[in-house]
Amino acid sequence: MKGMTVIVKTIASWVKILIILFGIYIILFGHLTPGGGFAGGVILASSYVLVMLAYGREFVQKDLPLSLDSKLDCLGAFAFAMIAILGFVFGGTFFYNFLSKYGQQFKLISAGTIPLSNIAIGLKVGASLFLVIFILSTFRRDTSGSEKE
Amino acid sequence: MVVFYILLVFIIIGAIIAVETKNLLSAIICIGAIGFGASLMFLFLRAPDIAITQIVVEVLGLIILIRATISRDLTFISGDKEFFGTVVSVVIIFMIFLFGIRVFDTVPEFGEPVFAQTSGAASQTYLSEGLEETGAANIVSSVILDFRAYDTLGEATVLFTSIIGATVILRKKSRKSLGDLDE
Amino acid sequence: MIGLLPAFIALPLAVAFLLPLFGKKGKDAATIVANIVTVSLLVLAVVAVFYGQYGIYEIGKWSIPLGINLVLDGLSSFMLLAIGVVAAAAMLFSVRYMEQYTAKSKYLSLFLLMVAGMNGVVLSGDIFNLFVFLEIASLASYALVGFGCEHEELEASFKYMVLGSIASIFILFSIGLVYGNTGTLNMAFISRAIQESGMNVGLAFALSLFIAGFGLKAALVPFHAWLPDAHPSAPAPISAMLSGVLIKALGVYALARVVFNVFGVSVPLGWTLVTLGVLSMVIGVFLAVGQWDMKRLLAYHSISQMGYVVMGIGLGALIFARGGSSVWASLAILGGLFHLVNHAVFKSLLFLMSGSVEMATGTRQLKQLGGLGTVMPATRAVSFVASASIAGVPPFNGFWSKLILVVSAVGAGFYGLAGVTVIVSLVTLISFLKIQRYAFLGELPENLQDVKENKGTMLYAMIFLACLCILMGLLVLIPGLREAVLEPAVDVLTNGLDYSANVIEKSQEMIL
Amino acid sequence: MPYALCFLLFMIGLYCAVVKKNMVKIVIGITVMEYAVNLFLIMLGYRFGGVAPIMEKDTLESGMQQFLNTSVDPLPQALVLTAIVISLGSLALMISICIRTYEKYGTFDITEIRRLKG
Repeated sequence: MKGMTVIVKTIASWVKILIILFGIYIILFGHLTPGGGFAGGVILASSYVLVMLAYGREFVQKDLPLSLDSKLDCLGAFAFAMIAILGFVFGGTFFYNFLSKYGQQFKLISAGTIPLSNIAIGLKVGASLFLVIFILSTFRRDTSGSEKE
Repeated sequence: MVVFYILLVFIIIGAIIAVETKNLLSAIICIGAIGFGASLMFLFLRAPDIAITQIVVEVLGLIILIRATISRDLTFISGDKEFFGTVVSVVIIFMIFLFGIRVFDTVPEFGEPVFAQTSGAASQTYLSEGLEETGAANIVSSVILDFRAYDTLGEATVLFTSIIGATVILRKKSRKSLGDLDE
Repeated sequence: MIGLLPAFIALPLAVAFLLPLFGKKGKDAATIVANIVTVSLLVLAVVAVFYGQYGIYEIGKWSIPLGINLVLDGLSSFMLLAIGVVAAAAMLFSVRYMEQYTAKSKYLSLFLLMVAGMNGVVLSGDIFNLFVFLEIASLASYALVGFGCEHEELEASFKYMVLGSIASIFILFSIGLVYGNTGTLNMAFISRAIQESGMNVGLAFALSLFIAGFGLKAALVPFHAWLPDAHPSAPAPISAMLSGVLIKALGVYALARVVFNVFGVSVPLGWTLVTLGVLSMVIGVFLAVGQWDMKRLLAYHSISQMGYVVMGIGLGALIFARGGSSVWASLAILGGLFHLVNHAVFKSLLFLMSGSVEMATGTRQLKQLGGLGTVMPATRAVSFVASASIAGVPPFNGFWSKLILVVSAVGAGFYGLAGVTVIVSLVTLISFLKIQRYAFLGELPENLQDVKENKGTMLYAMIFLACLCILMGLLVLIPGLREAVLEPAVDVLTNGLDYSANVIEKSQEMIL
Repeated sequence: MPYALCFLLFMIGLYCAVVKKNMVKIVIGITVMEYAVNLFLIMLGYRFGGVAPIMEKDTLESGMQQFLNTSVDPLPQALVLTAIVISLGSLALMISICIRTYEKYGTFDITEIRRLKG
C-alpha cells in the first residue's frame, strides 16, 4: 500500500502534530479538567493511526518501529507499577501518594503522583493501542515480515 | 429528562438494527452510532470524563471491528436460522426481562443517587475531602488515580494482557518444527 | 507479613511487564526469572499460611470504604498456597515443554499475569477490584488457551472467551445492582448493609447473577459447555493451571466468598449449591467415561471433581441455614476445601502427565497408545499415584477428602448424597483404570517403539506433585498441620458473617 | 423507567450473543451488553440538575456545600472508566481470535466451524 494522495498526506502530517499536542494536553491536565491518561493515550494512538492510513504501513514503520512501540508499552506499564512501588518506599504503603503536598491547587503542578500516573498510563495506552491496530492491519496482508518473532 | 428517553430509544433502535441486519458492515456502523449515542448520554449525565473516553475508545474500537470485516468476501450473512432454538431463547430472555424489571424498584429512583441517601458513603467523602487530600480538582481523576489507584493498575494490566494476547494469537508461526526441538 | 501482601500482586506484575523486553535472545534468562518469581511466590504463600497472622492491608493509606483493602484470612492464604504450588510446578514443567512453541517470553509473561490476577482475586476485599483482577486472569487464560493457534485451539478459545465475557458482564451488572442497593463497594461494608436492611428482590437477583457468573467461571454443570473444549486445547502446563487453580480461584473461591461472607447463607441457597454440585459430579463423570482423548477425559473429570467441592461447601451452608449441628457443617466445609486443594494437586499432575505422554508420543488418543509402562516408567509411576488419588484409593490424598465428605453427609442425615458421592467415586475409578489399561499396559504399538522418557525439569515437576499427593493425607491426620492450614480456612466460612465485623474492626484499629 | 430501557438493551445484547451464529455478531452482542452495563452504572450516580464532579476555582469561593449538594456521584464514573478500557481490551483480543479463526476456516459461522472440525 503506497498511501493516499499528496493532499491527504500533507494535511495528515500537519494534523498529526495537532492531534499529538491535543493528546499531550489531555494527559497533562487530566487532574484539573476532564480527560486523563486513558483518553489522552487513545488520542496519541489515533494520531499515528491517521499517519498509517495516509502514508501506508511502511512509512510508519520508519517513524515508530514496532519494536520501539512494544518497548514503550512495557515501559509505560512498568513505570505505573514503579509509581506504586515508590509509594511503598517513601510512604510505607503501596500506592501512597507521597507527593500530594507539593504544588498549588488548581495549578499544573499539584496532586502529587496523579499527573505522573497519567503520563505513564498515557504512554502505555497510546503505545499498546497503536500496536494492536498495527498488528491487526498487517496480519497476513504484507509479506515483509514485520511481525516480531 | 426527555433527552435521556430520546437517546435511550435511539440507542435501542440502533442495537436492534445492529443485531438483526444481514450486512456485517452496517451492523458495525450501528455499533458506532450506539457508541456516539452513549457518549452523548454520558455528557448529559454529567460525566464528561467518560464521554471523552467513550468517544475516543469508540473510534478505535470501530477501526478494530471494521478490520474484522473489511476486505473479506463475507460481509453478508447467509444461511437459514434454526427457528425453534431462536423462539425458545427469545422466550427465556423475555421471561428473565419480565422478572428482572422488578429489580429496579429496589435501587433509588433515577435522579436521586444512592450516595446522597446513605450516610457515610465513600462518594461524599471523595467530594468533600478529595481536593484537600489529593490536590486534584477533577474528583474522578483523584478517585481513579489515588483513592482507587489499585483498580487502575489492574485496568492497565488488563490492556497489557490483551495486547500481549493479541500479538500471541496473531503471530506467524506458532510451533517450531521438530528439528528445532533437539537443539 | 501483612506489610508484604502487595508483593503477591506487584512482584509477578512487574516481572510480567518486563519479560516481553527480553525477546528471543534472552529467552533462557526470561525462563529463569519467571521460575524464580513463581518459587518466591510459593515461599511467600507458605510463610503466609504458617505465620498464622491475619489482617488487612489498606492500599494508599486510605481507610476503607474510601480505598481498597487487601484481606488476608484463613481462606485466602489457603488459596494462595494452592495457587503457589500449582504455579511453581507448572512453570517448572513449561521450561522444556514450551520449547515446542514460539514466543516463549510472551507465554511466560501471560503466565505470570494469570498468576497475578488469581492472587489479586484471592486477596481483594473490594468487589469491583475482585472483578478487575478476575478479568486479568480470564483474559490471560483466553489467550493462553489459543496459544497453539491451530484449528481446535482457536475455536475453543473463542467459545471460552464468549462465555467468559458474558459471565464477566453478569458479574459487573450485579456489582452495579449491589452498589445501587447499598451505596458501597467494599465487601465488608456491603455485608454490614445487607445485615442491617435484609435481603430484597434486587439483592436476590444480584446474588443469582453472581452465582451464574461465578458458576460459568467454575464450569458447574448447566454452565460447563466451554470447559471440555478449552482445557484440552491449551498447552499442558496451562491445562494444569486452568483445571488446577483457575476455575477454583475465579469460580469456587469467589462464589464462596460472596455467598458466605457477603450475602450470608440461607436454605434455598444451600440447596442451590448442593444441586449444582451433585449435577456436576454425576453428569461430569458419566460424560468422562466415554472419552478416548486423554486430556478431554481429564477435563470432564474436572467438572465432576469441582462438583465434590461445591457439594461439600453447599452441604455446609445447608446444614447451617437449617440450624443443624455445626460439627457436621464444618466437617462438610472442611471436606470441600480439602478436596479443592487435593484436586488442585492431582489434577494438575494428571494434566502434566498427559502433556509428557503427548510430547513423547505425539498423540493423546488412548486407542493409539499402549504399553508405555515399559518405556516411560517414571511417568507411569506418577500417573498411577495421581489416578489412585483422584479415584479415592486409601493411602492417597483424594481418599481422605472424599471420606470426610461422605462422613459429614451421613452424619447430617443426607444418606442420598453420601450414596451419590460413593457411586461417582467408583465410576471415576473405572475411567482411570481405562487410562492405565490403554496407555500404560498392554502391547507397545509399532510406531512408538523408540519413545523415550522425558528427563529433566518436566520430570522434577511431576515428582514434586506426586510426593505432595502421597503426603497431603497428613494435613488432616496430623492435628498441628490441620489447625494451621485447614481450620482457619474453614473458620472463615463457618463464621461467615463475622467477616464484615472483623474487617471493619481491624480497619478502625489501624486508624487509631 | 430509564433503568428498564437500559435492561432492555442488556437483554438485546444477551439475545444477540446467545442466538446468533456469526462470530462478529456475537462480538457485537457482547459489546452491546457492555454499553448497557456502563450506562446503568452511570445512571445510578446521576441526580437531577447535577453538575460534573470537577471543581473550578470559584467552587471553593461560592461554597463547598453547594457543590456537595449538586455534584453527581464520582465513584460510578471511576468504575465505568475502568470498565470501558477493559471492554476495549477484550474486544481487541476477541477480534484477533476471530480473524485468526477466519484465516483457518474461511468462515465466521460457528456452526460451519463445528462441522468442518468434524
